Amino acid sequence: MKFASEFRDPAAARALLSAIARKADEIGATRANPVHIMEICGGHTHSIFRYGLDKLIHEGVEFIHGPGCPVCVLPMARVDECVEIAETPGVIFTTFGDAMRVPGHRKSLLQAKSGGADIRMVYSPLDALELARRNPGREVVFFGLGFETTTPSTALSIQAAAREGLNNFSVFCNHITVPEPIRALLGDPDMMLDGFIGPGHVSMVIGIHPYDFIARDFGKPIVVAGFEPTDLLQSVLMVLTQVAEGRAAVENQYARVVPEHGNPVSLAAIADVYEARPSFEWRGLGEIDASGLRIRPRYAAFDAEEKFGIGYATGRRNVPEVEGCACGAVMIGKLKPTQCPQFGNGCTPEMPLGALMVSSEGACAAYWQYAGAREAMA
Amino acid sequence: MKFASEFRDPAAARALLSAIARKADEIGATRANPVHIMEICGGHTHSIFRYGLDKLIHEGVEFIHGPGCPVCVLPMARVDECVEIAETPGVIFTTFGDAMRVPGHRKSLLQAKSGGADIRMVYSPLDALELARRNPGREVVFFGLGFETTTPSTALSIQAAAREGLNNFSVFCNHITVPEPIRALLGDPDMMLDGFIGPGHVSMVIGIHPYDFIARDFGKPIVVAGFEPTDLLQSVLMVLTQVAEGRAAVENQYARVVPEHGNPVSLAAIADVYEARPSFEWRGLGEIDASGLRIRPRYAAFDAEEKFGIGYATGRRNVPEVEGCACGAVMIGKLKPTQCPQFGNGCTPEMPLGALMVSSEGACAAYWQYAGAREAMA
Amino acid sequence: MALRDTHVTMAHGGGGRAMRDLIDEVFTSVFQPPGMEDQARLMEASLQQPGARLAFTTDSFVVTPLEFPGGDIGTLAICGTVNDLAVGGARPLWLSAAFIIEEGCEIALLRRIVASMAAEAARAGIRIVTGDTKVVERGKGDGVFITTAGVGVIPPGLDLGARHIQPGDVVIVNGVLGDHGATILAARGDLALSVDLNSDCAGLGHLMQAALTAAPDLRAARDCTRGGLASALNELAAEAGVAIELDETRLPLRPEVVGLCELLGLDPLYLANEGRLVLFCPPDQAGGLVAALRSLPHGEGACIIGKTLPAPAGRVTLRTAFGGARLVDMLIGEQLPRIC
Amino acid sequence: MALRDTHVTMAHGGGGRAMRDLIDEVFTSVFQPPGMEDQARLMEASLQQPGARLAFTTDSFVVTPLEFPGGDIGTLAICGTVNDLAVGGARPLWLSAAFIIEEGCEIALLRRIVASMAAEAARAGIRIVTGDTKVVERGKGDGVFITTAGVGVIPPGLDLGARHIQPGDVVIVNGVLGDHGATILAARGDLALSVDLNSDCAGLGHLMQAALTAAPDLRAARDCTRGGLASALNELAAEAGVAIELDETRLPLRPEVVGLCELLGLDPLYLANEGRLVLFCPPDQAGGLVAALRSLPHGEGACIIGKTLPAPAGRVTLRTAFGGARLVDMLIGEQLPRIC
Amino acid sequence: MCLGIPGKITAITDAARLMAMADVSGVRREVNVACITGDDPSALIGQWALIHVGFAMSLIDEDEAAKTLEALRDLGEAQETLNQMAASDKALAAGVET
Amino acid sequence: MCLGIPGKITAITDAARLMAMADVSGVRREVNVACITGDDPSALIGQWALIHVGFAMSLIDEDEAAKTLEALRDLGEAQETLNQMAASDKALAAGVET
Ligand code: SF4
Ligand code: SF4
Ligand SMILES: [Mg+2]
Ligand SMILES: [Mg+2]
Ligand SMILES: [Mg+2]
Ligand SMILES: [Mg+2]
Ligand SMILES: [Mg+2]
Ligand SMILES: [Mg+2]
Ligand SMILES: [Mg+2]
Ligand SMILES: [Mg+2]
Ligand SMILES: [Mg+2]
Ligand SMILES: [Mg+2]
Repeated sequence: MKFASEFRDPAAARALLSAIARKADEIGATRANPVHIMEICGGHTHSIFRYGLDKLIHEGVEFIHGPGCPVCVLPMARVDECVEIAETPGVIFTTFGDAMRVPGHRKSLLQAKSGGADIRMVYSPLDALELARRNPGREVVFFGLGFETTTPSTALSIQAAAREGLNNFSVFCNHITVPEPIRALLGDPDMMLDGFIGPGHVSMVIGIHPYDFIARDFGKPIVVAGFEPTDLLQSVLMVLTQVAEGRAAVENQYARVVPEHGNPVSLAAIADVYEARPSFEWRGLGEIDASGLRIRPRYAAFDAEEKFGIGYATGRRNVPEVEGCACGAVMIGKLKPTQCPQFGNGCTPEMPLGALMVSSEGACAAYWQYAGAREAMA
Repeated sequence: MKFASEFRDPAAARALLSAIARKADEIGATRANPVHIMEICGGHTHSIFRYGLDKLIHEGVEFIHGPGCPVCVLPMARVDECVEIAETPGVIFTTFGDAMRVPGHRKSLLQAKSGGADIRMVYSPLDALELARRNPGREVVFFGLGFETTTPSTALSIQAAAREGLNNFSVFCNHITVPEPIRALLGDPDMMLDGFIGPGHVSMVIGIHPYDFIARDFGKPIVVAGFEPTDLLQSVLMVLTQVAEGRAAVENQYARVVPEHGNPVSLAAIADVYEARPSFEWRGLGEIDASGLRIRPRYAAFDAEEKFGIGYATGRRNVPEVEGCACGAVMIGKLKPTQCPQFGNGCTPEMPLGALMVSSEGACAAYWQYAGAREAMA
Repeated sequence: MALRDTHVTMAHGGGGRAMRDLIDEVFTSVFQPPGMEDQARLMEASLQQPGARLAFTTDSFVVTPLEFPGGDIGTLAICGTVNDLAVGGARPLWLSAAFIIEEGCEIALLRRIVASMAAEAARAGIRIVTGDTKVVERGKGDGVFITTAGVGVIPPGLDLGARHIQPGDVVIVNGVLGDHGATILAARGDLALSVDLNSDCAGLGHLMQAALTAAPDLRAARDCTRGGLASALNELAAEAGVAIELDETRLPLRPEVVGLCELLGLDPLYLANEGRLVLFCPPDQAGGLVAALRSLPHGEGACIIGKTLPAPAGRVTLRTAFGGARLVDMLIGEQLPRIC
Repeated sequence: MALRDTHVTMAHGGGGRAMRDLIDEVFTSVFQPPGMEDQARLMEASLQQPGARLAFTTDSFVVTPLEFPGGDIGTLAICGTVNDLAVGGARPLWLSAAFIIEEGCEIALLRRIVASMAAEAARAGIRIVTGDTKVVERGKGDGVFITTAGVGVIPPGLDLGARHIQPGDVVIVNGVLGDHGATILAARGDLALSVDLNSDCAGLGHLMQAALTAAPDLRAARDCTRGGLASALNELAAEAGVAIELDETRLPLRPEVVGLCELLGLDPLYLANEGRLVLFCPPDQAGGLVAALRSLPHGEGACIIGKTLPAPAGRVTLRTAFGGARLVDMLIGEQLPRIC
Repeated sequence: MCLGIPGKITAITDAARLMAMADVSGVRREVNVACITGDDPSALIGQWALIHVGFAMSLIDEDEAAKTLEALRDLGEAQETLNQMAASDKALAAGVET
Repeated sequence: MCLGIPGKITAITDAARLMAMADVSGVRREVNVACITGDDPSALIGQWALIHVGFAMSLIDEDEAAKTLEALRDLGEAQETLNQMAASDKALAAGVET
């Protein structure tokens, strides 16, 4: 697979691991006193575990799994709203597969489907659009979920629906943005991060400069990284190099995909369709200013929040999270998944309590699936 | 079963058969020169075969199976219209089971159901009404089929729907009446009938006097009969007695159920809801004046013909019957079912060509099922 | 314990842990201890006797509603296959059970069905030794379908079958006809009828054993399921090359079944049964056979209903109370309630 | 001839003549000549050998679409049960086949499916000896479901099974993984993907026979169907009480399967197969076993993919290309396409 | 046509809508009794009616039923007499005492 | 988050709607190319793009890819040298000729 397998070369990975080890020794990083590097993106968490990088890397480098999984940071109340819309007679509710198993208070979308709601997994919002064209008598709602990577796809789909005059297509917008929660994390006095691996596919849309504040205001290195194993290791090396050199800069390891200033078409579509909400709730992080998007009034005809009177702006935002769930602490790296009292007991991938156990990008699920599950239980 | 089993008494039946034999001999009826008695009603045809009366009765008495099965006399075009309504998105089409297998030109209702149309068998128009109440988002159409016996039930149902203000219930009215086709038959110069067995349940509604013209104008005896075997045999005896005595009168064998003047509530409901069509097409008999009913304009909101623009009044009444099908000749007693070239070849109950093979009241199906099928084929 | 869901989701059919939990908790826990492999490995001395034969049969069970007076789909799935084995003279030994479950099916319902199956299997003295579960999307199933296959052993020398039926044989049933069909029709609710009837659903292996003892020259037996007595007799008459004549006055029918049929224009001879055998034996053994059946559960209503005649081959007729005769053909299509 | 309908209606399930016509024309005409009774009566000398055992298994088959590149539901229904018999060391002998048909199903489709079954049965050298058909209302089925049960004979002395697996055994598969699952995902059409892949669906009795000859100490074999290789290995590791370690660089995967998985965020180890065995044997017999498999149809891609370790019991891991290791757990629920 | 069967009215289930319970050999079904109700629906309880498609269409006249049965009985007796006469005719013809 | 995979654009399927066929290891899917199309959509044919949820989000810069790979190669070589040095250090320490 071109542009992918080349970056999975074992020899290159070994060389990177050696170089990382030398750099870590140089800094004086040890198991007891490690360098903490947060990979913001769940995709990176997934790669780390899939390739076993956490076990191969020098013990003085510790990965902190950040809040970059849009499914994991979704509060239960949002799932409840999805279920409510999906159970409305006449609705075809479409979603990415990731969101199907996330527990709401009453039920997950998977359970709602088993109860008779017409919920369909799609690969793309374009498929939802096509369903709307083919089912003129039904309202097709697409669950717009994801960071800046995914936001352009729903923006372009809404623009297309508007051009075609489709009146039975709407998006239930729960898109969120990456920089704001990072700013919030960095403001937390408990936080002991030494550097960041930046989400490459977000920067493919927004470029690398939205992270300037990390280096400039907080003095932390950040390297925007690709998702193959050598991409990740090279980025770790780049972070360590900055640490060793006492620098803090925004660097781009993933230049083959990430343009410095992002993608202008995507940015224009986002700006046309969406605007920032004053504030948005993140599971484990609470309310964060300007961290969520909503559909602009000019596209209200495609806004499921408007059509159904259900959603973030409708006042039903306070549903307490499950008790005993440490998702919040795990999300910001304060606890390892295995330190959550629910891990493997009340909370397993078959019957997840917290969202971190649901998405395969969630830290808990990744731990369970690829690494520590059975050790933790043994 | 009270009021039923008493009239199935074998000793009484034997006595009646002997009396009939004596009376037939008295008249001089023989196999070569029989008395022709038409049982108008398909229910009587059914009883004759179910109890084997045709084999037990004196060979000088020949039953001619009349046009009194509402399913059998339904032209194919009516079935096509039913299918068209049933296949309209959103419609729940309800019908008595009898009508499900009748072939239309394209398909039967059973085939339309297998193709995805929402067609449901009900026992009563009341059940269709209940479906309409429970499915406010769907249009529930009831196929109103049948003679005067059944007409009051749909009339009362339409009145109930009107009282309740149900706006998703309608009747596709194909009700027909008994006296008019009898008049038509009697006008046929080929017809050699010596007397009639009258449909008891029709007279339960309309009384016995609508048949006065048969005795008065055509000089033929008619006995309104019940459906149990001794009812039928007793009625035959009563017809033969009139023949023997050279009389022609309307007599009531079925006085336990049939009031001389019928049922006033039923008659009022019919008069309120329905009016005669100028003319109606009968399979095998062609157009007969004033032989069909339609819903009066005041109940247009419950008239499927109005709601769908489909039906007798909409101009699509000329669909040719299947070629080689002798239904018409069998219906008026000119041919025995086994004399139809299709009987048992192109036409069997599994794959009926003509409607007489579909309804278990049809003469051909009755022959097939209870009597002559295998002989005919052997 | 691992199974916390109350309703089946697609996850329970995915081949993974959710499916394993469902199978472990709902299915194998009640059935025989599962082998470690996805195949049962079995042997029985009787099967290795020279001249013994293996009997093998299968049926899928689909019924609405899944639970009804007198049983549920699980009872049917066991009894149906046990009976298909037994009527051929086989001693039923082992059953397989495969479930096709519709997404959304209540797990408590599955547990009840499986418990019925276990109880019925115990009554019949057979073991359910292998199974399977699949889950289909909502709207692509109907709660649950069950397919059972059964293996039994026919002892050396025993050969029941329609082709052994002779003209002059006596036709016997083990009880009233049509209870199951009438019960299901009413239980479905769409005709808004209610009636105090129970399905006749029952395993009849014990009746067959008794019949073989009481009537050493038993010719054939058949269970009268879908299509009723009429369809079973038509098949038997055709296979045997004889005519069958039933005596209307002897047909055992409950008044409620007759009432339901009169109301809907149905013929009870075509109503389904799930615990009714029709047996053929020489006239001199008929009395003993009826007596033997009557002494056993589900045989109390046994009686003679007719006889076979040399010709015309394949023809079934009914002699009515006053001597008329009518043809009793196979069921054409479905029996549809008739109104006019 | 009697069957003039083009689509199945409820009449075809009613137990009467329409059903009989459907069965006669579509089903029994292609399968083995039906016995006169609703049970097959069978015997085989090998089954009466002292020490021989009977193997019995069942599976229901549900798949959308019913026809797909490389096979159809009929092929699956034969191969799946043949393979479940074969992997236990049984020689497959007889199959039952029960059909649950949705009202409206095209009869021509049924004919094609049944023809596939007949062809596949001939290839596998087995006979379909008994069957059943039911018809369910539209919206209560999905075209057609097929349940097969299979009976085979395990020769005296042969005992394959997970509990015989030893630490140090070699893990072998007979070819590339995930083709069936990937083919079905694409064929379903709702993800709008197209790919030139065929299902791996195949009967593998011949491979098992060859394996038993080439590796006399073959421990166990399993077909990797729903839940893929990963789920089969997890079950085997747990039953055997060993750990299994796979070597990522040895896993045979087609680029198209990898591409589909990358696109949808799936793991090919969990994709279904319908013609893939995983076999366990001592290291000294592995070379011969692989060579024997490679010489046969459906075995050309055979290769070693890993080994067993003494502990931790029940654990399956994958060693990655650069030495990392990850747990390969059982599939959790369904594999859902992952996007974010 | 027009399948009808006698049923006994056992209860009034909804006087406003004129619905009652009918019993046909133990099979119960709610039927409309508009066609047979006079001033007081409850007077129907215990009466027999002819049931057709969920409607009680006509009250059954027990006297008329009895009359019909009586006629049948009379005919049967007459027939019996005729049979005996025929038998004695035959016997006479055969020269045997009856 | 944000699963993305390189795919090759093989054809323009609907120029008006900016739809093209992408090929990922033999898996074909129609994708929207609005984000990567300049003046002439057909110029995309043969190019590689990062595919995400049915959209081609970014053209892949082959030069940058080559540069990254080169850097990895350089690092590998440097590592090799270091390894050899380490080995010779060890050998020296053990008093053995390299
Ligand atoms: S184990 Fe479950 S409850 Fe605990 S942090 Fe992880 S997802 Fe949340
Ligand atoms: S056999 Fe068929 S075609 Fe001929 S008259 Fe009877 S119903 Fe009509
Ligand atoms: Mg069977
Ligand atoms: Mg059976
Ligand atoms: Mg049977
Ligand atoms: Mg299975
Ligand atoms: Mg359903
Ligand atoms: Mg199996
Ligand atoms: Mg299997
Ligand atoms: Mg298997
Ligand atoms: Mg069967
Ligand atoms: Mg369907």
